[in-house]
Amino acid sequence: MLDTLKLPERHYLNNGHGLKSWLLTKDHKRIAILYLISISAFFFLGGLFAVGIRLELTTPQGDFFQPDTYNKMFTLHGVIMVFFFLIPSIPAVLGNFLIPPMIGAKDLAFPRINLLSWYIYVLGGLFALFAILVGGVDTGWTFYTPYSSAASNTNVIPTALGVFIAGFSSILTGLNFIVTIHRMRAPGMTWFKLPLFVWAHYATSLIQVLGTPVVAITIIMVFVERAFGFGIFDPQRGGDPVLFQHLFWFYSHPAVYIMILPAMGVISELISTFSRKKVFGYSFVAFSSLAIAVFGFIVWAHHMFVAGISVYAAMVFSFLSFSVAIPSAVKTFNWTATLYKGSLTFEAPMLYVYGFLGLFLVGGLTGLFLATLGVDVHVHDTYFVVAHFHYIMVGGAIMGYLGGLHFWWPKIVGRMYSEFLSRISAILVFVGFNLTFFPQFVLGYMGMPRRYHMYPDEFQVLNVMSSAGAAVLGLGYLLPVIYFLWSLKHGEVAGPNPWGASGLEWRTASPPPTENFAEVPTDIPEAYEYTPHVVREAKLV
Amino acid sequence: MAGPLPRNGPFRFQQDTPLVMGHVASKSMYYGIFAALMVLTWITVAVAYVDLGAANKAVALGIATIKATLVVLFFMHVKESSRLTKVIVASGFFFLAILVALTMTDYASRGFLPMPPGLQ
Amino acid sequence: MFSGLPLFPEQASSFAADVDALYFFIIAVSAFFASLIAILVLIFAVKYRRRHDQEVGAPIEGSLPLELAWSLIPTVIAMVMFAWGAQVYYDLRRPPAEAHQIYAVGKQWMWKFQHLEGPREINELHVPTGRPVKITVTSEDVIHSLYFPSFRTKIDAIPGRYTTLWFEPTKPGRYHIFCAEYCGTMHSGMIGTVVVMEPAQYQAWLSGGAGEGTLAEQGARLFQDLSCNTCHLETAQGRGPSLKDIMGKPVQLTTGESVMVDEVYLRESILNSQAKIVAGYTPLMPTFQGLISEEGLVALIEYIRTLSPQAATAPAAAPAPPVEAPAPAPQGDRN
Amino acid sequence: MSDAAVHTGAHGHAHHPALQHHFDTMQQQKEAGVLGMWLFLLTEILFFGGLFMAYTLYRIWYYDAFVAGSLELDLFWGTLNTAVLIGSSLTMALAVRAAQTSNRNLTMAMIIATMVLGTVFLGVKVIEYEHKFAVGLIPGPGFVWHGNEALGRNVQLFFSLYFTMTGLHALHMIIGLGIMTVILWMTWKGRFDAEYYAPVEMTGLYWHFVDIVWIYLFPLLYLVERHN
Ligand code: HEA
Ligand code: HEA
Ligand code: HEC
Ligand code: CUA
Ligand SMILES: [Cu+2]
Repeated sequence: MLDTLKLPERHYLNNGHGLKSWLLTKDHKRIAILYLISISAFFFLGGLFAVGIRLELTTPQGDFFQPDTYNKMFTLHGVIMVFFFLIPSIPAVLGNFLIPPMIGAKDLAFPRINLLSWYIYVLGGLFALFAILVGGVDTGWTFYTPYSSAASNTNVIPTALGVFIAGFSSILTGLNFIVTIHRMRAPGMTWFKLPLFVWAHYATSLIQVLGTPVVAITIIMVFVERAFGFGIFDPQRGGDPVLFQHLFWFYSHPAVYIMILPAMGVISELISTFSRKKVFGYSFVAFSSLAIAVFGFIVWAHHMFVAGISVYAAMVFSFLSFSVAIPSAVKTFNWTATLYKGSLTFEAPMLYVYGFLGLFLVGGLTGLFLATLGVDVHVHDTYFVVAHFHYIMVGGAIMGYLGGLHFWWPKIVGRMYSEFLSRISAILVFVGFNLTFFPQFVLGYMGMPRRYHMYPDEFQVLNVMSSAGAAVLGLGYLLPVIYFLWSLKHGEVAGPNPWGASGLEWRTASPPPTENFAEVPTDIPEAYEYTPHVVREAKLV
Repeated sequence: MAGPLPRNGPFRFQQDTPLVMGHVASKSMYYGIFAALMVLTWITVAVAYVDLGAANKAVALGIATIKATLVVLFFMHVKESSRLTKVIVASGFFFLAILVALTMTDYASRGFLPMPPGLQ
Repeated sequence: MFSGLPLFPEQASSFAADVDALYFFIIAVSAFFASLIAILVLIFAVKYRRRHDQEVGAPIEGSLPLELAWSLIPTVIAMVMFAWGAQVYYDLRRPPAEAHQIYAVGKQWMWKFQHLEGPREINELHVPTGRPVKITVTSEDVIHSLYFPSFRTKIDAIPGRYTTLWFEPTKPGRYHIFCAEYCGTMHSGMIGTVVVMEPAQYQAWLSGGAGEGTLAEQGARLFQDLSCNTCHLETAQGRGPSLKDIMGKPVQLTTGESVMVDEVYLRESILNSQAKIVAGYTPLMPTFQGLISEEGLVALIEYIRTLSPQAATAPAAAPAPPVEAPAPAPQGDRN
Repeated sequence: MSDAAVHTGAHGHAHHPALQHHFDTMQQQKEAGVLGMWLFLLTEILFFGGLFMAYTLYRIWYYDAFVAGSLELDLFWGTLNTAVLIGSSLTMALAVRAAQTSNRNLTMAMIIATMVLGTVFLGVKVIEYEHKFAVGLIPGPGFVWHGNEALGRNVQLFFSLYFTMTGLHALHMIIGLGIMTVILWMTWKGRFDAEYYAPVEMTGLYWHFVDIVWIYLFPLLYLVERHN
């Protein structure tokens, strides 16, 4: 039956040819592809810096790179991975591609702004690349003052402007999603029929809209201090460097939920598809996304427990930090419960889901160590923190991103990739990941500070393990590039709904036509409805 | 699937909340608000010259807030707008308040000194 | 090199064990939840794997009691973590009054330590066991962070401000000092060693190392060199107020307010004297901002402290008696 | 119109020319636009919010310096500008009203009036800035302070905030003037009518927002403590 499948004659990919048709497109799906290409490039660039970091850290002495070079590498690694890869990743690629079809719309509310936001992103990226080309920047991705505003003599300004500009891209994407979700839903698509992916993106967008402007203005303040000698954060000029940290983390803590919430949305979709079952406690999962988004705004100073804030403020923020753990716990348990009495299969996307569950759990639980004051004083700014956030950002968010990419790839290009290779890659990523980052928890508790170019000898064994793991991990990331590219030409034709999934986006051709649906569905079912009937229907055509 | 689905009824998008759009306010309302804003500006300047102690700050900010509220409600038509718009406006100020209030918990409790140690 | 993987840093301070206990508690909680989820996921994966093509999952919507259970139980556990963590933190941040005072100044890229008894050290710090040590930390340039992994404590060194940290070493030995806040090129080179000694050896070390006189003596010299003494006489006859017996007492300002004289106030008075004017005087003291190094400042303050004998104690050489905390209540908050 | 065959593009006879293909009705398009604009203004609140946070802290810390700095500002110009900007908000509101009632000439007149008032505001700002420049109150290496020496550094900080805040505000006005130029041209071309005037309305929202920022900046910067 499968070999009778054919690609649709007319779809968004062949509706217009040539570079121009891509660069001027207003189709959210094509813009998603533009994002996919550009963020992948940045991912590998960021990965390249990670390779440099891990290489240097195989030996205690600083023998591969100059200290300044090392400092620039982790700074650029962090800046690129956070601002140019992970923050745009799922929203700008999968969200952009899928939200309109998921809610039965023809496009996002503002297609031109959508394209504009990609150009803004590219412009920001060019600033960052420019900063790299003229010598890099060495402040750490956190840009702490007064180092960034008065002491560093690297290219802080172009990098900061790059981040500032990319921030607007993020704001516009978020704004576009919120309006789209409010105003573009097809008739019958009520709030509680929305896929959880959409809920997660709604929550994410709120953070983007509310938080990003604060980091933007903070960057402006660093800029005027550095460029014109205005006094704002520099203690020599009467400023308080700790105020910078407050403003920075007011955005950057919520920003970590910009990174994880969309991944959580992906997981909800995948888990229900591959267990052919409703997500357990739909409304709890939906509202926990909003709760995470809102609570995310009241915990920021947990990055500053030893930064000279008052003892009482530290206690307040420690207390509040645990509030985000509860909705995260709710999600985790609901996903687990969804598996109960499901009909489970183990294609590559589902392997990523399992990977996500495990790694996010470790990442989230180690967040609790950090939120606990007594422990954080010791492990703050050590590799324990590095391990914590890689577990969530790489183990959680990227697992979610890759899972989503594998899941929707047939929808995006209309063809399947190699099932075998994709499973291998999922396993490589999981194993390599743990080998890379688990030793770092131990290193951190032993006291190895982060951002160290050289370190005492006794830390070497664990560091070598970590570097070895990174090699495996890198391989795991390279593999999908190969089989995804291969699938473009040679993959089996997937058909509209290869997984037998229930979302609206599977009810149109793969790849979808430019306007998403030949005929906009009007019989909107409950979310995740899997009855034997539905499944039989889905397999046809 | 992908077969044509039954289309029942006109294709209309949902609305979350009814929006009152295109409501034309009277000109005199605009003039009235303008006059109020001017008078408030005059008051705030005049009051600044009177020593009210700590109340000066409160009055200045209070008047500014009244003025801003007038602009938001009438010039920007929020008074007749959907609940969603109102929620958006409110949340802007709400999250700003979070930023300021929680940051100040740190500064206010850094000791009983009004100044940061060692500065000024 | 492969002689066993060390997993924990040495426990060398009085609260290292407390921090580790808390750490193990959270590990236990985490292990419980992690294995709970892992086991459930594995069981479900095996038990409910798809048997035939058309199979679908059971139509389960959710369960309110379960939702409540798995939000309330973690809440309770989280509160325990918070409370315990806050307790440990509170101890970590509140130096006991009798703590032995040391000053530390961070500077790209070294740590300078200054003992009251005189010795100065760079990237090395000698402390005795069995006595709480309080370090007052600041920075001359950017933010650094003074980190003693074996004591389980650290604090950022912030330019323009004093922060404090304390510990009570329990075990003689040599342990790492790290700079934990990224501070530029040689951040990873800003490391040192803390040498914990038995009290007797420590005394021996002290008497061997005090070349430049005690801190207060250095301060006294500076007081002359910067001609502070031209205005500040022993009596109140000078152009400036007498600095005798001012420590720890309130002083009346021209604004009518009164402030407590402590390190922070002294620092401000010296660097930026015009900010607070002592009642009865004119603001003619020059600002010394930029003219005195952080270390000089520390010495001056220490000297002024010794002018108030009942608030401070004679700095004299060994054996150094405990030094009073400079100011009452609000002191500890100023971290 | 609601039954339009939206998928076949915009050939439906009843379609308003401004209706974009992915919207079903003008109403839907307008609601989307207005919602988007409000969300944008939401980001603006937090954008300026960061500055207000810094201002709050330093004003508490360095109250005397803020008083001294504030007294350096010319209250006459500040008050004048407040009045000018409020006036421009009025004309802007009237422009939107004129667009709502399809009064093209009045719309244009009111937009022009708004632009003139906006330019006056910027002109006054230039005068003020120039004066600060002349007396050396530009923060940075060239800063000159003749008042109480001890306050100098912190007065400089006041002026850092003053220039950042008013500078960003002025930048917003310049952008606003640019947008209004486009809107004016579109009005002139007859693009708007009672059914479609969303761009005018959104420009209005933006302009009023800029006005609100100033409504706060004015007392915070100019009126710190005038009564001594
Ligand atoms: C996607 C990114 C992401 C996410 C989602 C998180 C999530 C969390 N983070 Fe993390 N964090 C980072 C990215 C992220 N973090 C980064 C990048 C840094 C370092 C920045 C830098 O300095 O460079 C950092 C640093 C960081 C610190 C500062 C450490 C330091 O510098 O000293 C703290 C402190 O509280 C913290 C806490 C938390 C907490 C409590 C959560 C919570 O949201 C986690 C919630 C999840 C769970 C708790 C798991 C599920 C729950 C259960 C299974 C039930 C059991 C639960 C209980 C018993 C309560 N994080
Ligand atoms: C999304 C975010 C993200 C991602 C995906 C990663 C991915 C990785 N990160 Fe990183 N990381 C951060 C965000 C992220 N990181 C942040 C925010 C910091 C803090 C920065 C700071 O302190 O300011 C940090 C810091 C950081 C450090 C600490 C540096 C220090 O403090 O001194 C380390 C050390 O091991 C590290 C390692 C890695 C590794 C091994 C990966 C791996 O997962 C990467 C795997 C990918 C590859 C290996 C690329 C694959 C491609 C190839 C193999 C082809 C390359 C071509 C050639 C080699 C020719 N990261
Ligand atoms: C030109 C004279 C002059 C010199 C030189 C001078 N001072 Fe002062 N000092 C004053 C005056 C006058 C005051 C009181 C007014 C004030 O508070 O500023 C004062 C106040 C002080 C105070 C606050 C005293 C209190 O009772 O609260 C301290 C501390 C102080 N000076 C320390 C120093 C030190 C240390 C130096 C040298 C580095 C120094 N002064 C040099 C004139 C001087
Ligand atoms: Cu000093 Cu890092
Ligand atoms: Cu955080």
